[in-house]
Amino acid sequence: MDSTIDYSQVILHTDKLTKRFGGLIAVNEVTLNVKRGSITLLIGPNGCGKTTFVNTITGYYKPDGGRVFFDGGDITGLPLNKTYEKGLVRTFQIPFPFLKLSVLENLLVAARNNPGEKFTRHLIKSSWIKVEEQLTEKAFNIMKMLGIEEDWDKEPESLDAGALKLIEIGRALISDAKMIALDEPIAGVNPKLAHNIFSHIVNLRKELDITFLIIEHRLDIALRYVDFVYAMYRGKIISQGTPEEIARDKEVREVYVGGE
Amino acid sequence: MSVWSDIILFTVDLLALFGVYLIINISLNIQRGFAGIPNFGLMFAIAGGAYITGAVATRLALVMLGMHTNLDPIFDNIPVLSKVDPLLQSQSLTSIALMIILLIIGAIFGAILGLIQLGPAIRLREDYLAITLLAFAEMINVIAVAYKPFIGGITGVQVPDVFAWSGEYRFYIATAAILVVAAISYVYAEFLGRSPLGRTMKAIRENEVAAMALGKNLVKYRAIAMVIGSAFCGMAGVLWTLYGDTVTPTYHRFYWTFLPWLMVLLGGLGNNKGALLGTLVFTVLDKLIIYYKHSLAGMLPFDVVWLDQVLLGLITAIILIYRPQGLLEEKPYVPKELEAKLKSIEKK
Amino acid sequence: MFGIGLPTIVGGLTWSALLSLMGIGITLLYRTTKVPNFAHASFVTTGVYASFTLSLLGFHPYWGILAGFILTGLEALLLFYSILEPLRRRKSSVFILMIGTLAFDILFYGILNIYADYLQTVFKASARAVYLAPKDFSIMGIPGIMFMSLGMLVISVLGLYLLLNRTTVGIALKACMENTALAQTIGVNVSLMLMLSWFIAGGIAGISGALLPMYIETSPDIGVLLVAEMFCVSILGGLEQVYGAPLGGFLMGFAEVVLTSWLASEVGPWIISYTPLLPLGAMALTLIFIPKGLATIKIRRREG
Amino acid sequence: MLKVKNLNSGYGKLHVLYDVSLECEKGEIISVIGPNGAGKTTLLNSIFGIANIYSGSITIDGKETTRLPAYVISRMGVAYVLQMLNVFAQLTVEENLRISAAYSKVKDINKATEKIYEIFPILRERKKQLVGTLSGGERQMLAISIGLIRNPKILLLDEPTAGLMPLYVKMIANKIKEIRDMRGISIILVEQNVQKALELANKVYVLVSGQIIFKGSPSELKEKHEIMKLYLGVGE
Repeated sequence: MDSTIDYSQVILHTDKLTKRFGGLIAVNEVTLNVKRGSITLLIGPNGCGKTTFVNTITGYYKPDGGRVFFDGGDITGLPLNKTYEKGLVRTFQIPFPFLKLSVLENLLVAARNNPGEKFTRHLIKSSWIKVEEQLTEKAFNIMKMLGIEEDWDKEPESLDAGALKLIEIGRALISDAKMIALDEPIAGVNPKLAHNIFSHIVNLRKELDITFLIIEHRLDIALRYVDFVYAMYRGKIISQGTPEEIARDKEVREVYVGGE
Repeated sequence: MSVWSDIILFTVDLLALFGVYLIINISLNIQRGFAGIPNFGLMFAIAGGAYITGAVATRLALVMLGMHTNLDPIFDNIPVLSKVDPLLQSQSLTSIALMIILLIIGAIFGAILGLIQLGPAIRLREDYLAITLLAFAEMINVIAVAYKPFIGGITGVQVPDVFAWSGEYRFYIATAAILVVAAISYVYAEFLGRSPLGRTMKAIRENEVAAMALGKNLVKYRAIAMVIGSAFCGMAGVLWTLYGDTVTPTYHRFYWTFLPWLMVLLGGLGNNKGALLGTLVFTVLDKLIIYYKHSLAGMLPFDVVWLDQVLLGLITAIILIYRPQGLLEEKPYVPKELEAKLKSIEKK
Repeated sequence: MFGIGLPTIVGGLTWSALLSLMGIGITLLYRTTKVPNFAHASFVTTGVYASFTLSLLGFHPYWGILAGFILTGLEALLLFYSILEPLRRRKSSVFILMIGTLAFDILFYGILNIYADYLQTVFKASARAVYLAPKDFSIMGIPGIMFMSLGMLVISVLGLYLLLNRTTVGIALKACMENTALAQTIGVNVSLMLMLSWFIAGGIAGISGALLPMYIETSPDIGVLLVAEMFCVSILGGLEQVYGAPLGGFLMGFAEVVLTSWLASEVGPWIISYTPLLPLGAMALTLIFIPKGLATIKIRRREG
Repeated sequence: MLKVKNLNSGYGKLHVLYDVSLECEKGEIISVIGPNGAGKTTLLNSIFGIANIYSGSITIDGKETTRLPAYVISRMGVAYVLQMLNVFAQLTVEENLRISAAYSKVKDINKATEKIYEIFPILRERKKQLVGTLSGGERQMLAISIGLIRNPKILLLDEPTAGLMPLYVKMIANKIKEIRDMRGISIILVEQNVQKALELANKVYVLVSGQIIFKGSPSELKEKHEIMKLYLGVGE
């Protein structure tokens, strides 16, 4: 561990995290820190291992080497549902809405510790209906914030790609996460909505004290809103710093715009 | 007079079949429609419920009636029953209690069989899973035939007639018992579909990875769906055995797995009303073919019952191609009890 | 060896060859269409009634091999065109395709039963208990069915091998098995290739059905009774390998005939009634414990 | 050569492309660029008859191909190099090339294979090897060769340089130019690598959220700082 870092301020710490697919090393000894309450950005060109990195810290893949620490505990190799329980929630690059559930239900299902989900209690409606009402209110507030409250009773199938992204984010928000990892939240979203999404993220960080790790491709928009940036190329962290530093970094620019 | 009694008999017969299939189809709808588990081994728990009834019903009746005998209730099935049945006939309350206990045993045994099926259900992909569960289900028949002390081998056993007390109304009462359980399973499934538990099952069905990323333990919820569904299937097996007061190890996957699947697909998966409609349409069709069998028999050079299969195959193919969502499509549920809450929020 | 007589070995070989013939088609179809074909049951039964009908008309039942191949091949094409192609065009899931084959099987189960009833009334033949072994020839006391079934197996496997490796059409078929999307980009008419594989798979199932009544008593139910075993053979042999089915067939056939006959003499005849557990158990265990080799990993990986 | 007019397409209910029009002349390289999920691959799929087309038309040499099945379009002289899984891993390099040539109008397959080996000498060395054992760059070259050996009029390339080492990126880019100059075929190139796309193209289309927001020469696009910054993540 690095002695210059105050680990009580760090919510996520990876230590030489490695993930291989056959001969390809998708994530190569990545060591990084995400500060509690920060918005941290992870950038890099297509196929550089960003998504694999998120997949590995959240337990979608099992790492082949290194460790992941989250909120003071070791979460290396825990499956997706366990990392969620620890407070680390992620979204997917391609939205995965539950197609036959309404938008409201999509949010409700993401809530934590719902007593009505328990086999032993689901038959006793009085034991969960209060929680359900509170969650509905919370879900509506989130939907309003994201501007999708009009569509609360619709099936996601009938909505456009942008709205699906927002449902994905809404589900993460209702889950009382300590940290949310967003995988390309604005890919394929028009610039105005993209700025909106980022403004929301900034507000949420302030109001709810959630840490964000954001993977993004579109630096132009993302850089304005974040505190710290890691740049990844071919499985490795090649640079890190504040947005200003990264924008000036020669190596990042070369890699990023597709130089040799 | 005879026309009316014909119609009544037809209806009672139809309702019994309808009720048993409704229980099974609701169970399939919970397993596949809600939780997404393609249980192609429904017969496992159904036959399990039926066979366990054959294995324990007579013994249980002896205990409940306080009778002692040196005869074996399976191998000396008929002599034992000739003593049990007359006594049971005069004791309606004991009969009902016996039925309820058997239902509970059947539900528990069915649930256990469901848990056994869970092994493959968490490991395998849809198509392989279907074949594996099918193979599992076949095994219970092999064992029931080969291991004679279970239900007496291929000839099967008779079970005590728990409806004998109702005399000439026996079949009405038996049918009513089936319909009561069917109604309970339907109401329960409707409730489940609207509870957070049902919602989580549907989420897992829609997308396993996304559900896992939202903290859902797939194995746990699959297990719950399998246990609930298999318990209902077990009860269906018990009821069908008690209705006919006999059981043989000849449960066939065609009647006890494929037909339920086709009925549910016909009605529409994930939707209890669809399961109900599919069951009704199919059982009426089936009974009508059998009912008119004799009047058609002279005209055709073959047994009319085979038309049943031809029609069923055709209808299923047509449904799959032209209306894959079934007659009634699943719709997202809008919670009524939360409506007041929703309105107050919308006003703000 | 273990006190097993020649008839047992002959029986084991015959049964293994017949099972292999049934399994090959299932594997081939799984490789090309990705669908576990439940209609294989009625394919086999169709073969049975092809040779039975010919024998009623005065031909030697072995002519049924040819008739069974063609008839069943056409039946498979009918299934492909009437149900699977429309479903594939709708981008239905593999599971729905599987239900489609089940629907077709039930439909044909009805039709075959009607046909059996018809033969019974018109020809006064025992069409519900078809056993043609008395018409079989024999060489040195060994029934001809052993030579015929082994011969048909060799011809089918060899034919498939030559087709898949020596002809352009075959290589295109192999290309379709590996990657349908890519095969399309190089101008292969995928639906024509699938059609071909259905015809061949159906045809081989028809051959096995045509041979069946020379070995055991059959009825319209025979396919339904054997279908779980057919899957077992195919799965044991490995669904990823077209030539795996004979491996599964011989494993299963010998276990069923030779092993049980040995066990019956050593342990007691009661064990024979448990024989059906063998294929079912073997299949369930294979699928549960070595699904990896069979490419049946549960978790769907969507991204890399 | 190729004309796409007011194309609306997608997959089933998922509408991806909105009123997309595109033109490609003989011997031109057209680059289609845009962010992830903009519909670039869907555009190629629509041209090749794999996606569902709701309205609009596609013509090749004046012949309508809008609703033809993929294999017919392929035999009309369109070769499509998919982004992933674009080689038959279980066949050898030579078998890959031969099977593709066998289903095209190419008469002398040996000569055609020989020509491919001249363009990509490394493939000659690997010709008996199973494709599963090749490196990423070699696979990509083979994938392009599988298209090329068909002697196509139009070559559709879906991100041919994605995930490759810079060495290979450069090499493949050079080969693409070489191919155009040598054969005079039209190439439609879908790229994320903006720099490379601009370097190669005669004409550039920028696709965002299923719509074409820019059409013009590479130098014209470089002037549009707003587009470069907002959608392509390039520039200050």
